[in-house]
Amino acid sequence: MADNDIIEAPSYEDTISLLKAKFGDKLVFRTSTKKNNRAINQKRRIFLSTDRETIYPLCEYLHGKLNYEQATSVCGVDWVDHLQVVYHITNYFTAVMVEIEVDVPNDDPHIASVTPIWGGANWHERETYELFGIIFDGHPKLERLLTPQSYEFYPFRKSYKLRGQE
Amino acid sequence: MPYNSILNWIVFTDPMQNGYYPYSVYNLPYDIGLKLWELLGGLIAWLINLLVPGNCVSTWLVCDQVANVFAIILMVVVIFAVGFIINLTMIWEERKVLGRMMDRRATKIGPLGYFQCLADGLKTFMKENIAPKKADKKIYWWALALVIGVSVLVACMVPLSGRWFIADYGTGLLIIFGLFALAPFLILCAGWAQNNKYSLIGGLRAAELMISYEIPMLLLLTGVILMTGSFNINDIVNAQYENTWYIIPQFLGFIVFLICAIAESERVPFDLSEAEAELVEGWQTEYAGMKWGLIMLGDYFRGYVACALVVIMYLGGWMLPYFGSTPVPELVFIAKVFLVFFIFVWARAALPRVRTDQILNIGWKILMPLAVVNLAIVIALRMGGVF
Amino acid sequence: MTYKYLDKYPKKFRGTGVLKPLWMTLKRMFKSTAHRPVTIMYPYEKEWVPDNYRGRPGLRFDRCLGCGICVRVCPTTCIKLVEVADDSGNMVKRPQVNIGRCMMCGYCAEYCPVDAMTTTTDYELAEFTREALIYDPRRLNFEGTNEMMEVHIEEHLLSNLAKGIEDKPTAFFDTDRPTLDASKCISCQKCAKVCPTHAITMVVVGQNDKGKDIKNPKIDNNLCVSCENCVIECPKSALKIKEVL
Amino acid sequence: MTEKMNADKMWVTMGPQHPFSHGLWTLRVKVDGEIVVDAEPEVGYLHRGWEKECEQRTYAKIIPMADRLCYSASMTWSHLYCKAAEEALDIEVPERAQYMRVIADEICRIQSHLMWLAAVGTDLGNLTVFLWALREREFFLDLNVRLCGQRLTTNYPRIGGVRSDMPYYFERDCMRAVEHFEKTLWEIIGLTDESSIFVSRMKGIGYITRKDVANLGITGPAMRGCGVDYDVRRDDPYDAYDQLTFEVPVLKEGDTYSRYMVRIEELFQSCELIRQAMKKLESIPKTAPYRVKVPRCVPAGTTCAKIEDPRGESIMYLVSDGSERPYRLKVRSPVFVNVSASKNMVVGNRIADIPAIMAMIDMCLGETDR
Repeated sequence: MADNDIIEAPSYEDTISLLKAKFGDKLVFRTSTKKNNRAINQKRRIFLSTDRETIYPLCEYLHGKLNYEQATSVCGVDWVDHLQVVYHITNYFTAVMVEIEVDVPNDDPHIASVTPIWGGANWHERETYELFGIIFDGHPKLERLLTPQSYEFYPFRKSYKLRGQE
Repeated sequence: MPYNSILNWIVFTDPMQNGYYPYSVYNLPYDIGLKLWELLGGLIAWLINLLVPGNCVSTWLVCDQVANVFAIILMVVVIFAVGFIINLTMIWEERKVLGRMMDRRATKIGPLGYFQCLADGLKTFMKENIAPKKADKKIYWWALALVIGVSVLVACMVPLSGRWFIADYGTGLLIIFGLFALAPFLILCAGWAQNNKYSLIGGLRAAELMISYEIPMLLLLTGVILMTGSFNINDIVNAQYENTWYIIPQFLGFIVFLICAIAESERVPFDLSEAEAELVEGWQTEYAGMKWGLIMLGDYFRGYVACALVVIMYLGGWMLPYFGSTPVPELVFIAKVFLVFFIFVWARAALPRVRTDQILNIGWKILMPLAVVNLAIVIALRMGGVF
Repeated sequence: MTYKYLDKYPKKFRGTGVLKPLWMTLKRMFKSTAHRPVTIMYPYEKEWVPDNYRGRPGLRFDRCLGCGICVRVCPTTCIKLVEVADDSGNMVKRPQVNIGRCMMCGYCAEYCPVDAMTTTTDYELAEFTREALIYDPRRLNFEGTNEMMEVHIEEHLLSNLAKGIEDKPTAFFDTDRPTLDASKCISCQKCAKVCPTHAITMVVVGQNDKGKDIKNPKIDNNLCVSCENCVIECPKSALKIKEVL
Repeated sequence: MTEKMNADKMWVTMGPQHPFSHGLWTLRVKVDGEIVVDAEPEVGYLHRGWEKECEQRTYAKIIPMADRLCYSASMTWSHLYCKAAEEALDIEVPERAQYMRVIADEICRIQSHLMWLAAVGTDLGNLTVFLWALREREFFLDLNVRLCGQRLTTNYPRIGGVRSDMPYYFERDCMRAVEHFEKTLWEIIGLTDESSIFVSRMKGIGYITRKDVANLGITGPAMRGCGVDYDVRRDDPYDAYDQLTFEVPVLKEGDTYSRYMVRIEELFQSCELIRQAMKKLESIPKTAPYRVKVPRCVPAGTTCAKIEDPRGESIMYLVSDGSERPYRLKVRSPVFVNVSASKNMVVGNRIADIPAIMAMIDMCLGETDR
């Protein structure tokens, strides 16, 4: 198989083995302990975590080689000691969804943008930027989307307290 | 005059006997105006005579010249009032028919919901008169006044019967067409003057619409004129009574004219200039309150004129076949107008709005050739001696 | 299984593409003239709503225990316990609902252990002032309350389902009971005071070094409605709700 | 507006209060005469911080809040939330509840699509379609009232099942409504598909290719109208959808009309689904459980639940930390992504086409801005 061929519908096992072959120990695969979840039982979810440097080549590989066509969502989580970006990426043919977790340190919240790969990630990344303050390098228009431009804080961080919250 | 009873001052004379009677035939609104003046002026004259017996003002008030002047003024009022009532009834008809077609209740105020229009008028009248700050004030107001004025004028020009007209002239239909085509130009001005992008686009669309639909309409008018040999509305109606309604030889023309008439009066499906889905309210966007109410009134006046034109040109005007001129030909005419307006409303209920490019396509590529075909049919019939 | 609509459309039009809609609307005009249009003339006639309609919450004053479960489950925190005089003149705690905040979710009726809170079919709630929107316990009473307006929880325990028992619906107020960590208890009796059903009695379990009685709460499981008042009130968190699953 | 205004092009701001924007959002379009050359959607007028609000509330209290995400698809949203919580708790819902959820979901889908059909009618300038579609929708809202007690904010699913059992004669009423609807939908189709004006307004505008659709993340009927054969109900089944047979309409054209047709076919398929689910439900005894008791604290972990909303694929990503409140709840709204791609659909068309194109997204701002 040539390197630039697209595998249209890579199965669950193919995806995992190809990713392992390509990226080796940079990816940490996790297995879910859920017993009653049909999607996990029928092997339609892949959970993995990686680091900031790998995410762009990983996404490029997923999109260009494994035909994961849709970036379903990009979202941020504030784990107080660090931030986290979670990507959900779907293949339409096998309905396999890859969940990628990337940790971002609090003091340097930069990560590569995947908008050049998937146009659909555009607004998700803008939203994550404005709500968590994670800066996506290479994003075409990283501006506030839902909140007013004048906001200088990131409302979804745990440090931002709602009224009534201690 | 020695004896000053009220009956002396109120005498219902035959208008034709008035020395200054302006028309050559009997005119009913003039008659009503004259009678009204004789009642009103006679009363005033009698009252003045009671105060100052034997004065000259009383006699002057009821003399032929003065009576004629006031009769003409009152006649205009009567014609406008009747047009206004027809208009309100048309709005009521539209609401009722639309309500039934959409499977909902229509208006409910007053007997059969008839007073809803009055309630709406009152409501718009109570609103604040707002004009945009950066609008071109002169054109903003003048274009509005002229749009409404032209619409009312052209509606008043339409004769309801052989005895209900405002002026008896040879080129009646042509003048109505000319005034009818004036409004889109004024709409363009109004749209520009409001300093609003939506109204600008709406005004441009109105002009676009006029260019593409005026020409087929005039071609169809040519067909009718050729058959009759006269521009006079009376002649056209009488010719239809003598031969047959023009809808039969010119059915194609009737359909095309109906579509053009809907487009000319800017009603759904051709209400591009006020397409509320994309242009908010089109060229009327910045006209709030009673201005908007008057615009709507003017729109319905134009719709009335469009229906009346269809009736005059194709449906035999105020005549009924085999009946000739009925005792009240005005009612026959109005009934026909309502029937045609029903078709307008029906189209509004059934069809969505047409896009700009499609409307030009329909106008130039379908209606225009069909109008020419209709003209050819008319010429063939004329040359064949059928008409 | 086949397509019902896609098999027939799209169509090719041959110039008569507007006749069908014209005919349809004309038909509908005659139909709705002969029959009645579907419009409901609202202020004069009202739409029928079933008894399980979730309008404003209603309260059956006599049944209420004043346990405060509704206060805690309310997602919008629109319910507040207030003291009012009952029929015999005693001051009791009853819920007061701010309808202006209420989102009509029906949780208060659903979680009420004695079905004192109900949903009602009352949906015309407009008032002239915000103050008038606050319904005190007496005003919450709804005239036509019937048993269809009660909302019951019919949950099944997963442990029961695993055993194959499928006919024993239960609810949290039947199963979940507070349990005592006796080592933490300081015999303050607060739990007994706040218990709305008087299910908690203090029993002497021994004596401390100074010779005073050590009293521990004893919970009567038949009376308890699992309202958690004792758990919340306990200063040393000695009481915990034990969930039965 | 940083761009300099040219003599022949101008920016027109459509929204936030504009008849075509069904909700509060803005589409700024740059027009050259009538033709759109550039567009820029703006949302955020309705941002309530829904996700942050959820972090304050216990798990059960979020269900009625999830209803408020979208006014016409409230059932699917609260279903999705319950599904996320159930997956986090790792419990399986009783079979009866699964079918009841499917029925409730499909009723919701039908009434949501009918709301959309009504909006298409007004956007194209025909009020009759609007009123006829809303008339049909009323039957399904009545079913909602019977089933859940409310017309729109249903609050029906619960974590571990559904709120209440089916009321008496609900099966009969439901089947009557469905059968009546299948007949009267043809009446509405007679106004839309049989009308050449209606079809010509929708045909050939708003083209978008399959590649772009996938790349931009457009989901739902808008995606299936462009040739992507993907439906969460079939490909990633949840609840009882894998027990039922139904067709997923897919069209290759990629214009507005194909998106419209996909939705109309989905209406028929939803009727079929309700019929099948009702039949399956008859074989389950009436006393069978429909709700299981769940613990109030969710074990720590992350979950991602997926569902096919009437507007597309919606996802909830739930991070729990073992307490009785979620640590983070992320909502992936289909409209949020679809509207971000509106530029690709609108450019090159006319101003008059914008309402028609945007109607196919079926805007719902509650879930877009959250």
